[in-house]
Amino acid sequence: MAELLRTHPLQAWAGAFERLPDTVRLTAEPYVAMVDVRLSAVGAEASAALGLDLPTAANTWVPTDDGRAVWLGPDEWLLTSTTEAPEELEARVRAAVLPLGGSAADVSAQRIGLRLTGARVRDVLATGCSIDLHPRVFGRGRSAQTTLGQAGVVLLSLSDGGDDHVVLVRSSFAGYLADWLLDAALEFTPTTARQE
Amino acid sequence: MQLIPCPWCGPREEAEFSYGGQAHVPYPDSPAELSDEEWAHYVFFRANPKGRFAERWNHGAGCRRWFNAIRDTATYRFERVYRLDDPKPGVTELARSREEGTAP
Amino acid sequence: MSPRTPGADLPEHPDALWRNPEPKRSYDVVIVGGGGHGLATAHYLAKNHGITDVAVLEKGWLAGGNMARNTTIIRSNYLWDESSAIYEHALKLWEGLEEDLGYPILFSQRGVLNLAHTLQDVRDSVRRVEANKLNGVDAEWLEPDEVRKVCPIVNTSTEIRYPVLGATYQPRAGIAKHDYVAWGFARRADQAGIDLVQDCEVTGFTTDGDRVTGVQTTRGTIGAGTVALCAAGHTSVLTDMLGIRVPIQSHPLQALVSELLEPVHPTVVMSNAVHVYVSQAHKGELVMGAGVDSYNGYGQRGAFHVIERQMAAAVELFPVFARAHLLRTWAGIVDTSPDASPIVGRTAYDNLYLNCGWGTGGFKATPGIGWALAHTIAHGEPHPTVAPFGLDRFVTGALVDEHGAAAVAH
Amino acid sequence: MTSPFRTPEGGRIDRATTVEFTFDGETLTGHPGDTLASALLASGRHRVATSVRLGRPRGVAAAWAEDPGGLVQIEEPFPEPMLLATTVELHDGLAAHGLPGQGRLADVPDSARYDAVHHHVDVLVVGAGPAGLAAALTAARAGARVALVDEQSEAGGSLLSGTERLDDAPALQWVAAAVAELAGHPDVLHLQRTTAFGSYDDGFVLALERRTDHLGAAAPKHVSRQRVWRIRARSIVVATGAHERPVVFADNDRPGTMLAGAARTFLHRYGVLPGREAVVFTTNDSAYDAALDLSRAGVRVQAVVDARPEGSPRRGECEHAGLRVLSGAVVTGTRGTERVTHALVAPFADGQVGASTAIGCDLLLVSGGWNPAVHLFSQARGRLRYDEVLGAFLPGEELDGLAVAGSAAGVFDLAGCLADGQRVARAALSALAVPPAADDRLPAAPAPVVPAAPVVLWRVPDTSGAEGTTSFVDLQRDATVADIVRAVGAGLRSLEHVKRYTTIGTAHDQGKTSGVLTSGIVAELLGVPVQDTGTTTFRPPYTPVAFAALAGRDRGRLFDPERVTALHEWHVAAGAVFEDVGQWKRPRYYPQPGEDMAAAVLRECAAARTGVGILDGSTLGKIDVQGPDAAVLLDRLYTNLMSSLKVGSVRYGVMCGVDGMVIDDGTVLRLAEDRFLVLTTTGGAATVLDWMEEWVQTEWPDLRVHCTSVTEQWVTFPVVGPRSRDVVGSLFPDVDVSTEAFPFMTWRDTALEGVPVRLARISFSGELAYEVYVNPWYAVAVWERLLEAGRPHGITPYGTETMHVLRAEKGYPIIGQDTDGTVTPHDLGMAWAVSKKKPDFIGKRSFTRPANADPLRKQLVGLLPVDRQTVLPEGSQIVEFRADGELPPPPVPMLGHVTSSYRSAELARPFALALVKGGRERIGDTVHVPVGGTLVPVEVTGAVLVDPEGARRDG
Repeated sequence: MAELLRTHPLQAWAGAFERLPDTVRLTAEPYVAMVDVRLSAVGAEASAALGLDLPTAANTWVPTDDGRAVWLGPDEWLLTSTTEAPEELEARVRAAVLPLGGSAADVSAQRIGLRLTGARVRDVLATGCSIDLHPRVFGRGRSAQTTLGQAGVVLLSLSDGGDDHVVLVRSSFAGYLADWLLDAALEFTPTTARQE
Repeated sequence: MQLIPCPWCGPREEAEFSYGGQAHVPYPDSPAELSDEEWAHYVFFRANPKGRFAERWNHGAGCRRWFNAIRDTATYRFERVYRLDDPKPGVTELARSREEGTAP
Repeated sequence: MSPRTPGADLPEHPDALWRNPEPKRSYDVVIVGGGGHGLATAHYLAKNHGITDVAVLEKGWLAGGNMARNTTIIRSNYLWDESSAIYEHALKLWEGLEEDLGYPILFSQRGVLNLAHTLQDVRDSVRRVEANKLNGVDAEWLEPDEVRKVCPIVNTSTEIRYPVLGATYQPRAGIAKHDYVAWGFARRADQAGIDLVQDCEVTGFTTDGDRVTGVQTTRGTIGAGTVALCAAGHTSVLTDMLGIRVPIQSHPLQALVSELLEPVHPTVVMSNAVHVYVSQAHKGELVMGAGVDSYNGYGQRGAFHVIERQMAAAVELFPVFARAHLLRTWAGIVDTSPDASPIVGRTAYDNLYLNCGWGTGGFKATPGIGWALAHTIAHGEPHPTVAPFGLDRFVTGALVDEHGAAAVAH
Repeated sequence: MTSPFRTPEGGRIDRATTVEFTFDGETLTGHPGDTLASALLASGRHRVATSVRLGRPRGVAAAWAEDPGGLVQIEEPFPEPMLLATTVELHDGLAAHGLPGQGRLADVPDSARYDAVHHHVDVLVVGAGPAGLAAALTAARAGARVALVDEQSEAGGSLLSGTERLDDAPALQWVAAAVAELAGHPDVLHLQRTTAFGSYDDGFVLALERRTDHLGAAAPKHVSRQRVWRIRARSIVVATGAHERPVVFADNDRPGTMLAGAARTFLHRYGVLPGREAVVFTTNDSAYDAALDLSRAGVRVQAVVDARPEGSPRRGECEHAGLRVLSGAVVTGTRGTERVTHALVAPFADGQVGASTAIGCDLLLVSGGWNPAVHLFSQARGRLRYDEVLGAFLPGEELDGLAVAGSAAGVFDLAGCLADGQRVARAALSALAVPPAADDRLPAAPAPVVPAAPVVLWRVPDTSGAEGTTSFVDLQRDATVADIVRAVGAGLRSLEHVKRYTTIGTAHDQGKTSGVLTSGIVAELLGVPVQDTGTTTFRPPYTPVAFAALAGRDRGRLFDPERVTALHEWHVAAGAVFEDVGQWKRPRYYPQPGEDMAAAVLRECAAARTGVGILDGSTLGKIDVQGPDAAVLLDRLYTNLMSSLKVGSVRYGVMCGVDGMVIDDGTVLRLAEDRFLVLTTTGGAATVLDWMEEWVQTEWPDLRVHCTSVTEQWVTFPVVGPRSRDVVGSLFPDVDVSTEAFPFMTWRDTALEGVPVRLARISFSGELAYEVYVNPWYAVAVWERLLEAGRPHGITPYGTETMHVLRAEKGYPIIGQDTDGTVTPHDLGMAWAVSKKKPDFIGKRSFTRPANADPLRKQLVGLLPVDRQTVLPEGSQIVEFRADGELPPPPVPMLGHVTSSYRSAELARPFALALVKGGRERIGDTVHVPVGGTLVPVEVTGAVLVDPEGARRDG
């Protein structure tokens, strides 16, 4: 039989995203493998086992060879990989952290990623995000688990200009958040693209 | 809307947190040996002071960590937050941290 | 000149309300707390039992606590027998209270709708209505079109996030004017010779074995034959002075009011799922309550995001409210109990009576608890309506769990 | 329509453009820059409204939010109740009318947008008057992040109302330069038309920006009409100015009676003469500016009436300008009906009023001094101090992170306000460790004329014979001095009581002009210091805020998030009718053409019982529990034993609270020695994860276990019914689906096209069933493959309603439907799921409380209506059987209630589950259920009505 096709929770929103101006660009991030890593102590051992240094500073993320490592809590991280299959990533990471008393769970589909780029992105986020997004405070490498609108999100800053962010949101909330972002972006959307 | 200083994530808005009531009320070692009254006190009875109160908070919308706080229930002011494995700060210590301005 | 706006003003208060006496050395009965419950208890002590050597001690100004801060909803459509009994007894008293007090308390039996938005809401609502009927409490289940008949401005569109699937309706429920109620009780008590002592904060108690012998106050020590605590919100502060443990937590509860509006909302509407409860008071203002703030607090203020959520719910259910204006917000301190039911009765001290834990339900119970507590004090035996609400239920496990039963708060 | 009272030149209005509006049906004109009030005054119209209780004419008495007189209803562009004409910016097509006390809500929904924005700054400055601008400039120049908010349409504050000069040029030139300079700083947010209406903990200030109201019909639809700014400031400078205070005298409410400062505002800002002939009544020097300015503008100032015996040093100025100054005199009353025609003036000494003489005028200006606008300071719980000299309440203490500057702090001269603004800003900066800029110059203001001390006069003794019944304290409530006298006479001592007795301060303006007057008059009547009387509490909002503005964007479909599964689009396409379960949208049933719910559910049930059905069960909560102590944790949280569960197996479990009441249930899959997949109810997902985290973190940190939510990591499709084996077997040929190889309550991993799939023999229906778990990326594909594989067997998608029927027929409870927080596992007949082996688990101790041993506890049983017809309404109550079939009068003892009730295709009759007192003892009994008017006899049975021996689960 043919391979199984994947369907993205926001595929029905693609058209609406298309109509957005360059000042507020929304794009669904491609499918990536994600694993939730729990580890009480991160040291050389962990780095060696994982082949990367987990960020230990709160509210930060670091790029890895093929993804990102995001601080979620004092003993919790989100590891993403664009090259491994979800089950591969989980198996590899789990094998690496188990001996260190850690654990790892595949959460690839638990959240979806939305990329937000453009000069107005900060204004859009500020309509529903209570943390300070000023580039001096929330520049590249910063992250936050917080609330956007009424959805829990993990927010990553990808630039020092405050114009490039990734929002990770629970898949079941993706439609709500997409609607919410489109509504917030309305003010910056040219009349022709608006559906009022 | 208050700012609550999460020991891990730093100050965040009140709405990101959930309240856990009185802190330092351990689960009884052997409930079976408690009288109905003693058990009832564990299950239902909590201190409710007007003033300084050691209580539990959870940064539910953030790092999901539980932590303790000393908060004044009359002014709502957080005098101190501390991790679960930290001992309950004494009065003198709180006074000091206020002078030093290290209180949140 | 154009005629005055109907309903835009209130009946005048009498020219004489109460004396401002100096406290005596001692009283047969000392009631701590000059709110609705304390004043009602004083009134019924005098009226029903001829006990008038009574002082009501108030740390601030009479009825300045939750009595001045609540949304004045009166109803008795509670789920459990024990609850509906205590609130129905109160409701019957409300129905005759204006005459009893000789005071225009503006008790308006405009009915209360409790909306259901989910299938489980519907089950819980029907369960409550059926229980009410069997307990002799007027109650009916209304379908959405009937809801619209009772209150045309409720958004019964099936397109909203949580459509209205129906509602319970208690026609005899309604609202009253809180200051008028409190002052009516206060005036009667004062006329009966009971001393209402304001700016008199209790700072401690004098005890002798298992008896309380007096209360220490900012206006001196006052001897007492019997002491009743009616200090909603601050109960724990008092019981801590006596070393009595009560399962009470004090939380801020916020409310708000709009400007005066032409009549638009004929009844009282409450919704749990879309948290809102609202009525249009006598002058025309919309009066609404918000949710209880999650943390313990004695500050008589809550967080504004709770109000914002409340406004979202209000506009969702009542689209015409969009441009009504928030004029004033405030907060009271509700003392909540583990089973969302009151705690009334004796304590470790023989002559000390507890009356607390009413949470958000205190106002509607005012005459009922005043009557019952006066009876309990006079006879040294709990009045039947309060008997199930003793402290011991937390030990035996025989709770009267109103939130467990998903009954509507407020 | 002309504007006879418009000055030939001057003002901040755009005289080149004329806008048309209607008031009380009359068409009038004005200019951009006008408020409704200034345009009405320009047309000679003072009367705006009718008072609420007495129906007296009321007019514009002030120039902004403190006006107690000019309440209007907006009709166009959209009905809005009760606004002040003084705060409504004029625009083309505005239609309004005066109010008789109650506003009117639109009967159509408001289509305008509203939103909120979070903003973070080092320094928030409230008020763009001299002090505020000075503070903002000082902070901005130092490089701080600054927000400056001001409620007027343009910056300048009091400077907009006068003729002050700075650096020898009109002060407004400096204002323009300051605004331009601020605009040049990237980290400065400057908002006009923005009212800071509340100050809260930790530097949190809420401000309402009116973004499009002034544009009228031209307002763009996609821009929010109003915006709530949620400003978090490390430091706040309150420079909100002061409100002029009237003096109370008889008939002080006649239109044409106005605060002196307001007249100056109308003249200088709007180019409007509030009258032709004026009398000015004052207790202080500030009103002399109004008298002189109006006189210069051509108003005949008949007299300046100064309550102070020694008058003012500025008397000379007035006399030089030809104005008569009467020192030691007061206004005792007015004449006129729609508009003041005379001021009654009398000598005044030692509190005694002499004989009055009438002075003709159409404008009576009053100044009783100034009340600093301390609202935000007081809301931040700052203590107030009564100042005997000013007769006003001032900030009485320093607050952390909030400072008051300028006239809000009692500084009333221009130079002083500038300096004070800068001082306060510098203090704020140093607290934030931000050094001030090197060049921090402020303009030079002329040295102030030192004013003579004001006299504090709350009210003029009523010599009119009306005994204070026409001496209005709160115009909006028609509350008078007489009312206060009655209140105090009734025994009231507390200002809060007086407020409630008289309703003073409860109206639209929340006592902006009446509050302090009342404090003063009550203190006078009680013979106590004003400080002791104090003020009533200042509460947010400072000015009224529309409900919709606070609702913001949480409306309509954004009111509350809608959670959906990966199959949602498929369900919609299949015509599913949805049910709200928490925030989830779940298909309730899939009606086919012509089917109602009953028919659809009978069809879906029959399929699952006789063929094969399929459900989207993806909303079930899923928690990955990992670690060496995972089993220990589950043993402590579940009533039954989980540690004995074998890898590859599944066990049903019940969870209780410490009070021993059931809080959740579900199945647990043991994935490995150190790993479990815990399934919770849909509603319980978050609660159970939080529950686990709470215990692990706060009580058992020693446990080596981690809990992670994987609810959206797996979709779950139960394939249910005798034919399910064929369907699953054909789609997953590599799995031996025989009962022997794949027994009930076990799970197996497999794959489809290389995609991992987990199968579990779990049945919530009693039928042979396989739950299919897969990554949601492939949800649609796998679902469609299952439908394809099931087509030969007539596979039928079913919804929650059918799921409920199937489980109810088997007596499986739904937590939250068949339980209500007062039900134990034993009550549910699940003693078998309560471990006897474990020394303890959460809730165990509560099981031995006296109430738990009560034989009359409610227990879960089945009910069968004897008539085999009636579907008992869920929630129905149950009573003892009545031989006469009649319900006795209340109170009627209740035995319990119906928790679930359905039509059963399998039983060919309706049935129900119920919680009944001593229910298990009553099995076989007949009881009554009141339905509508009648008593329906029902037989009490065991909870399991279909396949009690469980023969079907293996097919």
